[in-house]
Amino acid sequence: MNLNRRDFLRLSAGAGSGTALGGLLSAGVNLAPSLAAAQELRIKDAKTTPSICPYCSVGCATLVHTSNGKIINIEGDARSPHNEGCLCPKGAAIFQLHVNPNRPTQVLHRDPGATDWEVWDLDRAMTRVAQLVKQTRDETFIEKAENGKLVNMTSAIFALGGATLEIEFNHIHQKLMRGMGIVAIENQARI
Amino acid sequence: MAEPMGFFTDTTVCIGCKACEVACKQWNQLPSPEGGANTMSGDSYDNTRKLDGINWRHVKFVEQFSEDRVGGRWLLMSDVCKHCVRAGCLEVCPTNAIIRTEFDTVVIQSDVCNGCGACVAGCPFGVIDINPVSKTAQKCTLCYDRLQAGMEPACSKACPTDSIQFGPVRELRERGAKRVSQLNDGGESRAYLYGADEKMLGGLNSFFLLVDKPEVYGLPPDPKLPSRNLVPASMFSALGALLVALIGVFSFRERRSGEGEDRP
Amino acid sequence: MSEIASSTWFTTAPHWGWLIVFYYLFGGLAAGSYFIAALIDLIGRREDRPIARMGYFVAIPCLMVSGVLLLVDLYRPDRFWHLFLQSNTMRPIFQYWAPMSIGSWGIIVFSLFALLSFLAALAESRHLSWGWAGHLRPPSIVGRVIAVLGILMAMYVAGYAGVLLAVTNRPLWSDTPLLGMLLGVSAMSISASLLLLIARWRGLKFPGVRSLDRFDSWVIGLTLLVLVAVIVSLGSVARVWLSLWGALLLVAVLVGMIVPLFMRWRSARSAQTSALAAVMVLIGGFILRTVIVFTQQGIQP
Amino acid sequence: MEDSDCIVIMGSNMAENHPVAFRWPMKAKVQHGAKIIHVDPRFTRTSAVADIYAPLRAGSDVAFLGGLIRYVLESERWNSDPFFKSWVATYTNASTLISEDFRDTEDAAGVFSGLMAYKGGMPEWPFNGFTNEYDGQSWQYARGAVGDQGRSASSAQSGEASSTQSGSKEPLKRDHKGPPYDDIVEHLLQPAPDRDETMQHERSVLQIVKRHFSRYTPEMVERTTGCPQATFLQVAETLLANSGAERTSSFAYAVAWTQHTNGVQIIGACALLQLLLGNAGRPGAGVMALRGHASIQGSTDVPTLYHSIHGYMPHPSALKEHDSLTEYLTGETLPTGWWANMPKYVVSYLKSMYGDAATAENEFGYDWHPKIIGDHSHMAMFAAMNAGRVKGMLCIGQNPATTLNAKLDRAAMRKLDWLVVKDNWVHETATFWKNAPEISNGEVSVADVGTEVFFFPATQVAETDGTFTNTQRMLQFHYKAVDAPGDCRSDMWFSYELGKRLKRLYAQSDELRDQGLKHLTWEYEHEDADQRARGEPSMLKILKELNGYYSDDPSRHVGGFVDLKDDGSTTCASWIYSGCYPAPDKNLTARREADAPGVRGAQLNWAWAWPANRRIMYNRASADPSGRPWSERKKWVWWDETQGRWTGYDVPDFPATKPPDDQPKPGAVGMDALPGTAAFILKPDGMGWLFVPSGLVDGPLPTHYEPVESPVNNPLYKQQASPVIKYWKDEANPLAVVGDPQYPHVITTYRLTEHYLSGAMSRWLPWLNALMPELFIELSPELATEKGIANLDWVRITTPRGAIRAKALVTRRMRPFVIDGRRIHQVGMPWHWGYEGLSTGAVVNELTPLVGDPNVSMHEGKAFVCNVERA
Repeated sequence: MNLNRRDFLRLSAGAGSGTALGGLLSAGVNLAPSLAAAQELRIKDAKTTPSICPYCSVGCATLVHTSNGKIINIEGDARSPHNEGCLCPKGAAIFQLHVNPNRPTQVLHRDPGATDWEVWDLDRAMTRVAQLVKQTRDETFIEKAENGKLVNMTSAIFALGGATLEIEFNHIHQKLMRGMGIVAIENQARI
Repeated sequence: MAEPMGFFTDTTVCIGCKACEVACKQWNQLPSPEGGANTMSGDSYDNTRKLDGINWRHVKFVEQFSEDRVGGRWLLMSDVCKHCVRAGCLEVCPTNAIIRTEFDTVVIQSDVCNGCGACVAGCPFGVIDINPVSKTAQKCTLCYDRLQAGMEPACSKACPTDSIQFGPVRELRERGAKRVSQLNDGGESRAYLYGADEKMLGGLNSFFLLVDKPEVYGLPPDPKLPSRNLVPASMFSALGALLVALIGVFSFRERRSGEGEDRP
Repeated sequence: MSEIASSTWFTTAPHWGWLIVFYYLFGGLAAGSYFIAALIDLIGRREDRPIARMGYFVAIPCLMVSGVLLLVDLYRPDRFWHLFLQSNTMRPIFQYWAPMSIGSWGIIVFSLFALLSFLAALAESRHLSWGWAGHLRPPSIVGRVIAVLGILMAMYVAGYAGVLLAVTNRPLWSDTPLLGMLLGVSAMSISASLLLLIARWRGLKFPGVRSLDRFDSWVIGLTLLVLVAVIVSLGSVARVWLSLWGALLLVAVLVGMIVPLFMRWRSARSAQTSALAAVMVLIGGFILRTVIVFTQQGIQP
Repeated sequence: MEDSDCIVIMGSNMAENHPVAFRWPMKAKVQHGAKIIHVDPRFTRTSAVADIYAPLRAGSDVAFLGGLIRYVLESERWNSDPFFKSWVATYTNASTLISEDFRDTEDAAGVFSGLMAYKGGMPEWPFNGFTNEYDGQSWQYARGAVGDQGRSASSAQSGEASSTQSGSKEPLKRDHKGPPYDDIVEHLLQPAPDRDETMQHERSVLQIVKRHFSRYTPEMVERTTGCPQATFLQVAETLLANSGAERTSSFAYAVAWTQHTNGVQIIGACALLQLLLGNAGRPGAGVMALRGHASIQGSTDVPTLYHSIHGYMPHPSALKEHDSLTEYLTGETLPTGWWANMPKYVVSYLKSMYGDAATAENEFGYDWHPKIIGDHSHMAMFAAMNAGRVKGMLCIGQNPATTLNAKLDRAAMRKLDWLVVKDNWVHETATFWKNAPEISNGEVSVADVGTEVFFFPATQVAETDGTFTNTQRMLQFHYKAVDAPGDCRSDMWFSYELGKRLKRLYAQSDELRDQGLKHLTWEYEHEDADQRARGEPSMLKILKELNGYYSDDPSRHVGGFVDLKDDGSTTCASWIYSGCYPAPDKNLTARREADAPGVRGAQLNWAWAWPANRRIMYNRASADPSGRPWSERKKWVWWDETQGRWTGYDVPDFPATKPPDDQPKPGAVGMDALPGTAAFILKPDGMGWLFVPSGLVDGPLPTHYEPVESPVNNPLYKQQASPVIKYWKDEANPLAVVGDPQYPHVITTYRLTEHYLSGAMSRWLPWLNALMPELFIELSPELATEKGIANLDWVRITTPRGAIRAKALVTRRMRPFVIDGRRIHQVGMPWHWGYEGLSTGAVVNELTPLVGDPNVSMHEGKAFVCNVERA
């Protein structure tokens, strides 16, 4: 592995004095002086908000640093007994979940048969969704089954989702669905 | 000067998760190649490929499997700037952009660097390259800004298995030696520390525990300073100049006048 | 990677490419032309002074081109001055151990001498009416001092370029201390060829033209010897040339060295042959520089 | 896991999918030399750091675990070390006798007694997927009178299987309708099961288990799983050597166990093994389920799942005798053990739904509560949707266009009248009508998709308050750091807003069907005026409803589930979460106080874990029958004689002052019916179940069945696959026959560290996407050579459901298996890609079939068959 070309050098004329100066150079450790250049810590004046990683189920604690209403940094919370400040690559990338040019911020609507989206107002969209839910519920509701049992339900509306979401969502969502008689409630836990 | 600080990267507990890569990008706000629309390298799970101006941590994946799969290994290693005690990049920088800090780490000041590329070629480990955004040479700073604020570097903080450990180099070397003997006692005789003593460039402040030859991990077995060639190369250049000068004197001096008639 | 020839295999190629190839070409021509010109001025025949003047005239534009190339090769050309002044303290920087630093200074100093000689040449050819400028060339004392120092700086500039490559960790470049010698010697050879070509083209018949031919042949011979030494010193690293780059190197050797030597040996006094050989030496020199700069680029860990 | 001496990771690629959780096994390994064993079809990043890597063919897990069970039962150490005998006799049902009618798979060619054609279900809902079912009557404990032993705590049953009805008691004739319900509980009491303390009786559970697993020899393990015998034995020896009084071993699994048609049985086999080894309820022991989503535990606890209501109580079902609250309680309450408290939890739940309108007179509004009429699970719903029976879908934080026979799923979605997608990214489901492959290739025209589609942008985690429940049952509150941009709103906002609007729309209705909605309590106005103006609900008010409060004074929170009553005086949505928010100023889920470094403890002041902040469940088992720690090293919870109570590092999961020598009182109910050694308090007999007499619909003991699609015949039994799997027959859901030469290779699907699920939360992030930028298929060089495929070539992968393309990643980490004498190739594909995002790729789930586990309707994505060729 190590080459014999060094031997070649040793034979050559200038090498003797070269070694002396080379030795001086290498003994000098570092020729440039040591410096301390004061650094600006970019979260110095930031507000810190405790948060939790939204990816897998380990529940790593994070700290969100904000400045002027903008997120500037998200890193692990070293106090947490789950992660002691560690994060996986996804957890380390939470910042880009928030600050990301690919992120949608408007309500989109597509009419049956339409070839593209249309941007809708939030209120208009909610009004329409509530109407559709009511209409479908009313059309498909089963009060009593064929065998005479009281069931008070509809299976024509499917409520899907929840495993990456807060328990508060899970609670009020399933409460609303069951309150309306919608029983087909599922989330990722089963897939 | 504060106590020398560094990394001890124990490759035997690395799980190749790349949290270090992302945590580094997050803290230092580094971009991804092609805005993230990268291509697959086909080299195991490594799509980062190498350390450069926007990848200051790089996890390497080395698959070692024989045909019968017996005793197969998948070596994983998070590579980073070695923060050499005798640093090649620092030697060759013409602008003093590269400094040795109070933590004995090596930092490129992006506001000073003019992107000449000398350090890129000078680094014995291929750590540095130009960041296409800042158009300056960049590499791991060992989170100089965080260190000054008493915080741990982003990568070692994120590392889920403590494969990357941060601390005073003296302490890390003790820890590393202990881990090597633990592994040796447990039957892993191949474990050793790479760069933990002065023999390698005066010591690497960021050193590694490996279980195979350095070149298997893409590390030079015998890294050297670029300045090793300065004197010999200069001498030979001078020798060349001298010889040419002699030929010149021999060719052009006045007494040769009259010899130089061209044939028509 | 089955076997690694050198620890330099694990390093990153800098972005130095065609700009640097041309820099080496023009920088070499500038240094070599000045070197030959000043040497003729110092020890040559008086009747060869126009050749020397030609050398000074060639050196300046080549130097300017090479300077621009170096500047453009920086990723941040706006910060080129950081090479000379510490940007945050405004103190001058001179790092004698960093070839890029001393090289930059060297080019500046050399440019100064080249400029002075250039002015003298201009004055002599009556393109410039500053009478004092004529004294900046030998045989005046000032002129001799300038020429001697200028020769030293030219030799320095021709040689440092290769030292810059050696003081890295790249395969080939830093695996031999002889690239500076090779590039320096070759710079003299291509410069002699360029001056020859101009002389032949302009139909000059000074005795110095023959001297140039002779000088060039000897220097080519020396270049060949140094190249052999380079390959020997590389040891197993030389296998990087078991590639297209190696083939190209062979082309450089044949076109730029063997064939011109042979042509000059066969028909020593033919002006056409001499000119053709000079062209081939220049082409060979260019290819040699291309091979030296680019061979290492494909080698990455 | 940090306390484990040996950690077996099986059915999980823990290092890749739960890197931070993997911190603890690695600490155990580095700090006290714990052994890490990885059993997996692929050599993954987990295998890379494991001490032992055991390869096995995807879908052969029960054979491997069965082999371990047999090894343990036959080993000298297990039969001689007094720890195991004491543990198994006291804490498991090993000595209980099983009904004389029980026939094991050994006697019945691979099926259990009671198999019959499916006859359950209601005509309104033909989507239950069953073909056969078991009558579990013969699996019961033998006792004076045969009767139902009730459900297991985490019952997966939803009622579609008619057999679950067997054994339920005649409803009690009551003279009153409402509370108290003690009479029902007492009425349910049965004679104690027969036992043989020597465990030698041939119908004792231990002997049945021994006979059942006798054919799982090391030779058979190798033949079936492809794992070399030597490696298997190394695993078995290591596991046994690290179990006992002084040492504990743990298992970690994830979806690679659950995504099988016998997933519940795989987990059961592991639980059985761990119970035999005494690895339960003790530090460093147990079976850890590594779940995939931030709050998947929460979404099971607070069930956005059709089959249960809060706290693992079964959803009222038209398929069972659930016509009134009394009948429901009669059918579902267990008279002995903790579940005897169920009436309190159900009534408090109904109070949380209907508030003051829920009274004793109207059975707390029970009639308003809907009943399920069959399997409404994910796959069943998509089958129904494909049949045109589903009109609308609210899809919130999920991406079904890329899951489970994705092409069928998208065809089904085209039949919807409307679809609401609420997500952070405009993902594949949101654009299924626009950018799906069948649209791009012209198979389906955009204009023909008659679905009205909405996309609502959501907040990200730091843009809202809320609580996630992690896989260790820990509730952790997170705070809002910034307001979300534009029209991004929290998911809570959406439900709250929709509820407010619907309540307005129905305000005038007098119909019975609308009474539930009209009476639904729906007041979660935010405390903060700004947030109120945005319409965001108050998380604390929602959390308070989960915790519970006194009905007559809502400002008084209940302190925990022991405070709950069955008379309507307490309101509590989720009994298991009760105690997380015990006072208006004490939100325990928001606590962030860690134990001092170096102090042994259970981190009891970090957030809050259910139940009642216990960190290890069933931790009574960490002490021996007399209440002393099994060993100093494995001390956790013990009986303090002087104080007369249980104490330790954790909250004891046991009545605090019930002495270890306590004996059940005759005729008592609940915990009083169990002895002081009944560590498994949610079980009606207080014991860990080696043999599961009820609660499972596919057999009381784990049995190796081949996956539905397999290249080989079952080497162990005549019965090929589980006889009771769920399969939704559809022309878009065909299956390959056993050994189909068109589809000779086993394919398994999985996730990568760098991506998340369908990629919706990762393929838009440059930092993550760049790390794994393209879809690939991993295959061995042996297969690649056979097929002329080079690394990075495009490969075409086909199954009976579809064909997709991916780049080849040829690696020796994949290997061919010799199964039953034949060389079987196996390939693997991550399934993170789709047609949206920074990197796009084929939807791997276009390959997967709609087949499911009969207990939980979980699909089989981890083992099916395919063909590969160069594209």
